[in-house]
Amino acid sequence: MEGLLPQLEVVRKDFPILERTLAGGVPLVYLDSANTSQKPQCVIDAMVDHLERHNANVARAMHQLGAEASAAFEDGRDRVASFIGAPSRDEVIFTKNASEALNLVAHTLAWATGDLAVGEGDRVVTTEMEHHSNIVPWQLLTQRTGATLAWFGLTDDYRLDLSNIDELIDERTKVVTLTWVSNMLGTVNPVAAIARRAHEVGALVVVDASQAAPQIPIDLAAMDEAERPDLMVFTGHKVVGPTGIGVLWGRREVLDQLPPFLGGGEMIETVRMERSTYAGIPHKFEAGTPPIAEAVGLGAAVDYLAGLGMEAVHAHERTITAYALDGLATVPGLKVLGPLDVAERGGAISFELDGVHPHDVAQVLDSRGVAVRAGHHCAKPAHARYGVQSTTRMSSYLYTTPSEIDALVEALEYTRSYFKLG
Amino acid sequence: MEGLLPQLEVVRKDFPILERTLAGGVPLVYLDSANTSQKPQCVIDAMVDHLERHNANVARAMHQLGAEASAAFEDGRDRVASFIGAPSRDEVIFTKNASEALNLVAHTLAWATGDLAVGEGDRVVTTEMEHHSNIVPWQLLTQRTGATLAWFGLTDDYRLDLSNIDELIDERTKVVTLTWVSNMLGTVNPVAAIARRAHEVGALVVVDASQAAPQIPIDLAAMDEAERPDLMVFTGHKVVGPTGIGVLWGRREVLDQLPPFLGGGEMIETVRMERSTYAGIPHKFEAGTPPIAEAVGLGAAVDYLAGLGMEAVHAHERTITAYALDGLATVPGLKVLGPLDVAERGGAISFELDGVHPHDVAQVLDSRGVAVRAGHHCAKPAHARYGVQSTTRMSSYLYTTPSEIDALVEALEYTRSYFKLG
Amino acid sequence: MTAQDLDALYQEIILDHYKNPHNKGLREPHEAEVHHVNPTCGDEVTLRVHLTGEPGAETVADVSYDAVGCSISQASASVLTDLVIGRPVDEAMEIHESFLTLMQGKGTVEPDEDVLEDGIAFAGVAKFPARVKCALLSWMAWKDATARVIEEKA
Amino acid sequence: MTAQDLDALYQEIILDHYKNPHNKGLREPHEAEVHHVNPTCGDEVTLRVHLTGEPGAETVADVSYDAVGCSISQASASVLTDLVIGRPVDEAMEIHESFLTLMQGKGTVEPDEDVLEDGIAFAGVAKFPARVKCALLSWMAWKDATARVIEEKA
Ligand SMILES: Cc1ncc(COP(=O)(O)O)c(C=O)c1O
Ligand SMILES: Cc1ncc(COP(=O)(O)O)c(C=O)c1O
Repeated sequence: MEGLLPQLEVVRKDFPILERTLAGGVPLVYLDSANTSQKPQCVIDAMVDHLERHNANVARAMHQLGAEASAAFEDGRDRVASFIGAPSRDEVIFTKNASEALNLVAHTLAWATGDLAVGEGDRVVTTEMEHHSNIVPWQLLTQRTGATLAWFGLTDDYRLDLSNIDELIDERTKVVTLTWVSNMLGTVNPVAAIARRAHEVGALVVVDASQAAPQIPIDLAAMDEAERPDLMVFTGHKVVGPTGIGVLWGRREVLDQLPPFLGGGEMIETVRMERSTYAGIPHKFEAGTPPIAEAVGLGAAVDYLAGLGMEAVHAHERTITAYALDGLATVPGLKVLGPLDVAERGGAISFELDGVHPHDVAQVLDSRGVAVRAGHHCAKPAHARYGVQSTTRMSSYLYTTPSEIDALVEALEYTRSYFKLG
Repeated sequence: MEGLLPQLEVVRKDFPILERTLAGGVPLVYLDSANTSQKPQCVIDAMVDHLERHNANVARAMHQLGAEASAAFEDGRDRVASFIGAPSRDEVIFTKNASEALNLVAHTLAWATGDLAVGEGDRVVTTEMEHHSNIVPWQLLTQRTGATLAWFGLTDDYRLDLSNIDELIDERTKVVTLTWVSNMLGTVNPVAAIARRAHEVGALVVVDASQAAPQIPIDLAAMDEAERPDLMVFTGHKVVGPTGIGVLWGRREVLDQLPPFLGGGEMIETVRMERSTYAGIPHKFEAGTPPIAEAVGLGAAVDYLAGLGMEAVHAHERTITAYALDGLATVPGLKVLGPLDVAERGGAISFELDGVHPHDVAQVLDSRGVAVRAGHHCAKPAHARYGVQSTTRMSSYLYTTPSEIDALVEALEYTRSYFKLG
Repeated sequence: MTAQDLDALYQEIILDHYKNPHNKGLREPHEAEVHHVNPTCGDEVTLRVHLTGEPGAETVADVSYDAVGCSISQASASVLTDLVIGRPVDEAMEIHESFLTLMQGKGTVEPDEDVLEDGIAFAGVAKFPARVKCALLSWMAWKDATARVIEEKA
Repeated sequence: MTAQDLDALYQEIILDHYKNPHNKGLREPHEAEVHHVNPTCGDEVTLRVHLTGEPGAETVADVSYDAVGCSISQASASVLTDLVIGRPVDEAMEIHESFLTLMQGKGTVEPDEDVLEDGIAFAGVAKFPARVKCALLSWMAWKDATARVIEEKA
């Protein structure tokens, strides 16, 4: 099949979990990568080597282990910076996950003074297809500051409804936040065009790249400044990295202007009981002992992706997604919620199967080793928009093979027969 | 030597890093455990097994891997709950480190309504011996809400100065926060007595157990309610667990009353664009994908400690600390900042060496493989109180041997000769 | 999960209740209405309780509900209503207790058909931690609603 | 680190400057005073700069400082003042540049004694990432203070 990763079978050998069998000796068909990705051996090994040979706290330690651990941790930052083409490595801040990164921005905007402050009468704009992690922080921010939350609705063909963009984005708008790729619909949003419009009115643009970073080559430095986000987040565990680490990238001027979020060790310049002054970025936003082994693992993870080539990963994702859309179309009563054109979508495909509830679909699939997600995928508003309470979602990644898609389609047929449908 | 862990040499074999040699073939003498502890093989193996065989997202997943990962993650919570004798396992919240846990409390108190709200005219009390992570969050809270920050000073013999306790803790006092064991002075504070006083005026008691949890057996359920903290935090990486995870324990009534901190996936009950409702504890405070592999590692870590017996770990720490205090007393020009009675102190020993700056001490020690910390140990106010800018700190743990203390003392003698002192 | 486990989970009884749920649809009269959600998956139930009788000796006169959810959660609501309607509250609470014990037993509890009737079909669910919440959703809602009525009367 | 590395780090020149620092103590006149801190370890320096001459062609007339810190940071402040006092700002900035390059070279940069004089003794420091900040503390403070004077004049 044209477009697959070269040497896919060799690549799969990098992921130990893919050799697992499940209850009844069934091999694993992991199609839940939009939820969390599997980890290659090199990521696990990097963390183990760190813990077994170089473990120490960072920044503060004067000894050899401390120097090694600090170098490894900061090297993780360098690798992440290069993975997203960050204009400066100091603009890369480690958080615990994408959710914390989004909350960091929303919280500090509540306390910000000057230009960035969000207060009474200001507007924050999000979209109806966001993950809860890009809705709730802004609800909290606007509720707490007296600002207004507004949002782009969705069209019947699963895109952002941009018809009222000029009402939503005007001089009152301080923040426009949106997901690059939807984790439910798969839709790829026109981030550049929206950023351009938002920048015209001086609004800050926050992009949730949690589903984009795993699939799409990102080069921030190469973007036209007018179209470049001001802040962008993603999460380690979806880019073949470990849990416990996320990334906030921000334009230096913005990060410099934001007040601190969490206070404590490492984020200070000097502390007196009466008052403290704060370190520069990135440390200003990294209070306490950071996720050290996790940064080492994430560094190895983005290096692994870069080694495969993000263009190749992207091509693979599209190829598998196209193949999956074709396969799903053969299943009677199956309806995909999301764009059907691979050029306009990512790899998460949510669907309904007439007459079987998504949990029951997932359960029967699981008995065949096929792991998918069922539920609202932390996107209740998008589900509500399309009048459904939950869906089944398959999501592939760089290690997914066409025959795994065949297994999914077969298992769906089996599900229909199990529930005695036609 | 009486009081050491039985089979210390066997215990040491559990920690792969202790076999490392450093530049020049020198063996590692790791005396920086108050900064971060080393990890036993069983913790590393538990994480590897999780990543290689059971990795999936938690709570949301319907498939076998998801069920395994969720069970492993929640099992980590059970183990931590039992490690601290938490009255209920739901009161155990995973954060990214101790610093986030303290900030979570300080932030939510800023947004709280009702009894717990901290506002204009209210007082928050901390101490002069806190880690920066238990000072800065309260500075931010009080600056942002118009409340007042006050603190217990320190006596010349390195204890909390409680002489003005009735001025500090009165009806205006909403929060009293303090460290159980000082990470700089080693001092063990009278937490129970202070909590009793604070509870009399209805103040919330927050205890930073970051240095206590590694060394002192904790049984919250067994404490007299009047003396029990309302909230307590510690950090995974100091209890032989991984980085990327910390713990907040809180009394259910308090946690239920606090508003959410980070918004996003997992912490919700339902989300509409207009407004959301939130899950109960512990999930309410765990937005986004939690540190899953880290919870697995932390579970293995506290199990490992429980296996050795925290009473035995505590006895070991005291024995080594007493031996170290004796050894340090033989070094000319060396002055310990902290109590000299092991019954009243933990295992971190900070000292000055006349005529050599702490960095230079640490550097020369490092050339002999002895890893200590030099600087302010994130406790600038305590250093300022005693008129010093920085100190050298040795800190032992359950794997520390008397001969490692001998190596430290010898290396200090060598340092003196290297800098041509007497 | 094997095909066998699957059949243990989806007992005929469950699929029957799923296809033909009993007592579904909200009805009057009722003293309490609650809305419960399974945040993980979004399953929802709105449930009403109507009690009659003296304080301390109430009877479950009616339970009605509306729900969206999977076969397990739908069937379990249907079975719940069969079991509790018409019983003294005390007895109904005991049945609730038995069902809870069964569900939380990780597959090790032997269900008592005399007490749980069609409810024994859920024994297989107990082996699927992710599905236990589905089975318990309406049961928890019922307990909550009943407690509210009793509290308000007291 | 071996004993050899230790000697490379603590060159005699460094220990001499540490024991007998040059130009220490704050003096008048000055156009800018800055306070820099190494947040990791708490080392501090307060540093003053006095420039003379026409805008665009200033000379470093004096640099004075007060500092608490380790041997490396103390010695480096002393060497800094020796190197820049009396020089045109342009030239002093070039020396600064060379010192920075040396420090950030991880031990691979060959220092030029003609430019750096006693500063070459810090070549060994470049191999100790944790100590590079110590060596640079006063240099960064000097650059900052000098830039401020020039800006204010402009
Ligand atoms: C007393 C005390 N509190 C808080 C902390 C902060 O812990 P962490 O850096 O893991 O957030 C530490 C350790 O650095 C500590 O020793
Ligand atoms: C689009 C999107 N945003 C945010 C998140 C949150 O990521 P995390 O759970 O790692 O914080 C996710 C994944 O769950 C996501 O898919």
